[in-house]
Amino acid sequence: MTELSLRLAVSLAQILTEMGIVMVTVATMTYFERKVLGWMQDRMGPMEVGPYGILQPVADGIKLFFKEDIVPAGANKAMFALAPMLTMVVSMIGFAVIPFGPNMTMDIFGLTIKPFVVADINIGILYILAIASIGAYGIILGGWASNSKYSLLGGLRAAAQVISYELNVGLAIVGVLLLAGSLSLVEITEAQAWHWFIWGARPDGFFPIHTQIFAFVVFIISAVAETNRIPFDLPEAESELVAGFFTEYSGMRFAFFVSAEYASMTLVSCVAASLFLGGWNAPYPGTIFEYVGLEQLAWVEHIAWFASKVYFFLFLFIWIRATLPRLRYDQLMRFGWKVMLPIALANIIITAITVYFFPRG
Amino acid sequence: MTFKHWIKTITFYEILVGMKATMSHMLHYRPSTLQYPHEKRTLPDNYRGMLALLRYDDGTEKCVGCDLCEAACPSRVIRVVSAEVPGEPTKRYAKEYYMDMTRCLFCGMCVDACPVDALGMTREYEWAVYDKRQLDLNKEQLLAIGDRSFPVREKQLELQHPNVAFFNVAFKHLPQKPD
Amino acid sequence: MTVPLSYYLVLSGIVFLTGVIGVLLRRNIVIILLSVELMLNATNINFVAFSQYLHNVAGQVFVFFALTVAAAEVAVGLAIIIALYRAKSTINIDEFQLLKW
Amino acid sequence: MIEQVFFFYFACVIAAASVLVVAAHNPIYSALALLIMFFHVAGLFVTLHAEFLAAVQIIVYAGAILVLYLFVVMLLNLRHDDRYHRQWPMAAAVGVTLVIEAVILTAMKGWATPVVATGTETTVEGTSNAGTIGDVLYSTYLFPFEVASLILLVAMIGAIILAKKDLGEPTES
Repeated sequence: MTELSLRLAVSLAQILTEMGIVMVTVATMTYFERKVLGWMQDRMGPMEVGPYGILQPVADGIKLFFKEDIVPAGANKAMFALAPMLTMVVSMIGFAVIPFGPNMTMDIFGLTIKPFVVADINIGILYILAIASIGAYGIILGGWASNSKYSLLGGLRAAAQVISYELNVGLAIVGVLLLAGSLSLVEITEAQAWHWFIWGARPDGFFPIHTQIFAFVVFIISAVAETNRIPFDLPEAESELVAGFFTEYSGMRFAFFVSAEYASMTLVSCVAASLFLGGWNAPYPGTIFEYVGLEQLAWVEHIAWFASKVYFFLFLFIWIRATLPRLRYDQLMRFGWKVMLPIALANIIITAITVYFFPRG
Repeated sequence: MTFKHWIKTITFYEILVGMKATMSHMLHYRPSTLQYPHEKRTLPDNYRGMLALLRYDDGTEKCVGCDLCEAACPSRVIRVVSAEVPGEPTKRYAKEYYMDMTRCLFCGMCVDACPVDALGMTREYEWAVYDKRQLDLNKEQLLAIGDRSFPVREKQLELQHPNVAFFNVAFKHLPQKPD
Repeated sequence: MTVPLSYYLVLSGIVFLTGVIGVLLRRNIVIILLSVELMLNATNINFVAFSQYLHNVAGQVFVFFALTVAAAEVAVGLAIIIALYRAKSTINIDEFQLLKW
Repeated sequence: MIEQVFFFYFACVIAAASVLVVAAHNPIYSALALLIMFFHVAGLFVTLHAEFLAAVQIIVYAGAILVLYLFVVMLLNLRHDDRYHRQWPMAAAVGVTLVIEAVILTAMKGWATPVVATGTETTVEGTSNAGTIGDVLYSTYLFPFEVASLILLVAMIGAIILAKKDLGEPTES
């Protein structure tokens, strides 16, 4: 029993650390998004709170925390309260299976734990897909419970869009799964020692014929659509639907929706980095720390590589937002079903054929 | 669809061009905005800001209560209550003078209309208030604005060139009043 | 295996029964379809429980097929509901009695 | 011990949620109760070492099927809902019969775990759960698998044709 409680305590500590990292990332993302958008549009972004506005997320958080919590008349109160929590929880628990660093074990209090992944389950990527598919419920329920036509339209749009693009996300990663031969994110990452899946890695070597670059492009585009970001932010299109599904939300519930959006952005960035860009692997064999004789610190370099990949994707999200205009709804649907889906299917077929003719050794 | 067009489509050529544009703006970052309350834009010379009532150098008001500004104002900002100067039956002055600045559109027609140059446009523009009734300015407030915006005042009409008292066209370096 | 197999069977029986009663009792076609999903899930529980206790993976494979059928049923069923709603602007099952005698 | 605790938790929630699905007046509440039930069924699958099916259960049922239900409920705006059906005596009769049958059957067979069958074609142990299912699905059950894909294709075409407005008339554009 003591071992069980000890294990629970260690897991809890791991989970809290990871949630803390994710929340800090979310807070910095709200700042950097405004800052980078400002720079790209010849503005300054937030400059008032702290030097160069660096305390803006804190100020925003405090402001939203003390704002009045408004529930619209005629709203379904229980669902209205449930929706932001559901969205937030769903976008946070997906991080449990992401390997942030090398697959090493550590002995603490007589327990053997993996410090850089909370739960190394053997269906990790399916778990993430399942979690992501729950994310639509928060949006739909929030839109429905608000008793507002803008919210309802935003929720319906979100439902259709998330279903359509989740299909593409699921199909885009099948090629990677074929190459890796595993559903566990830890094993998938380990299979890409220094040649990543985007260039056609395999657990037993480097085969450029297996390149997954098309799947990668499909994945990134669909991930942008699934997190409701510009240019696919139709559920919250401010020029048509005020703010879409969170039009009627205020205060902390609004903050939950917004931070859930950033957290799910971070989650898809982590997944993209793990699946296509080798996760914590460097783009060269081994690590620099190993060459200079610091094997004990190799994990620092691994984590640095992972973080830089994730932040590259997050920057890409902002960059795309600064550049592209919003799609029309029928364009969105046509693009998802008539362009992305055939590409993803063709990628699966081609990868399957190449794997068949160059079987894993 | 030509081959070139097709290549452009599958390589996202146009999107990449757009992303290059945004990135170049970020790399060559020159903001075109100002940190407004801390640094302010230099105003143009003919800036038309807050209206003010002016005085002569001995402190007497220029306004003679003729109501021409009230007649010229397109937004009915100005309300003048004129009265005789006590003891001087030939002279009038503005007993009360109100400007409802919530309606003012800063066209400057009252300044043009004034025959004695009693109205001026200052360069003040930060007039946000919490209660819009505070923007219904009375004569004392308008005179105070004029005092702080034009510390150097004109001489009394009688002390200027004799023609000025009659025609009011003495200052050659000032813009002349249109006929 | 501290949980006997019969527990799973009783659970799935309860869920299946609830589904049957829902189909017979409710008048909203959407709820009726939801009750059908209940029944399918009851069979799924049975399949997986048997698969575990008989050490035969075939049960899990059949759950897979049940999922496929459920997906197909939902697609067609909801399309029919939408068509019915267009025709009569209600989905109360009492209103659709053309085939009744 | 702990397995029993988990089983009873999942079983109670599943039973309660399924009753709620049938009993709730608002279709949205029905759908949400079904969502809760799907989650707990997935949890039950995990306790039965069928984690692949648990994930697929959530992805397919919760992620696709139930979202479609919610979508239709919101599209048709079915707030005002109904009394129950007139034929509840029949429902009660069928229900009671089935309950009696279930009770008799389980009582006859007893509550013990049956002896593990022998001569199974594939055991659940060995490689991972997903791997085992994949192996069996693409070898022994290849033909049913293809039939399932055919069913999905037919359902897709059927759904499009049923839901499409003014079919048969010449479409502009």
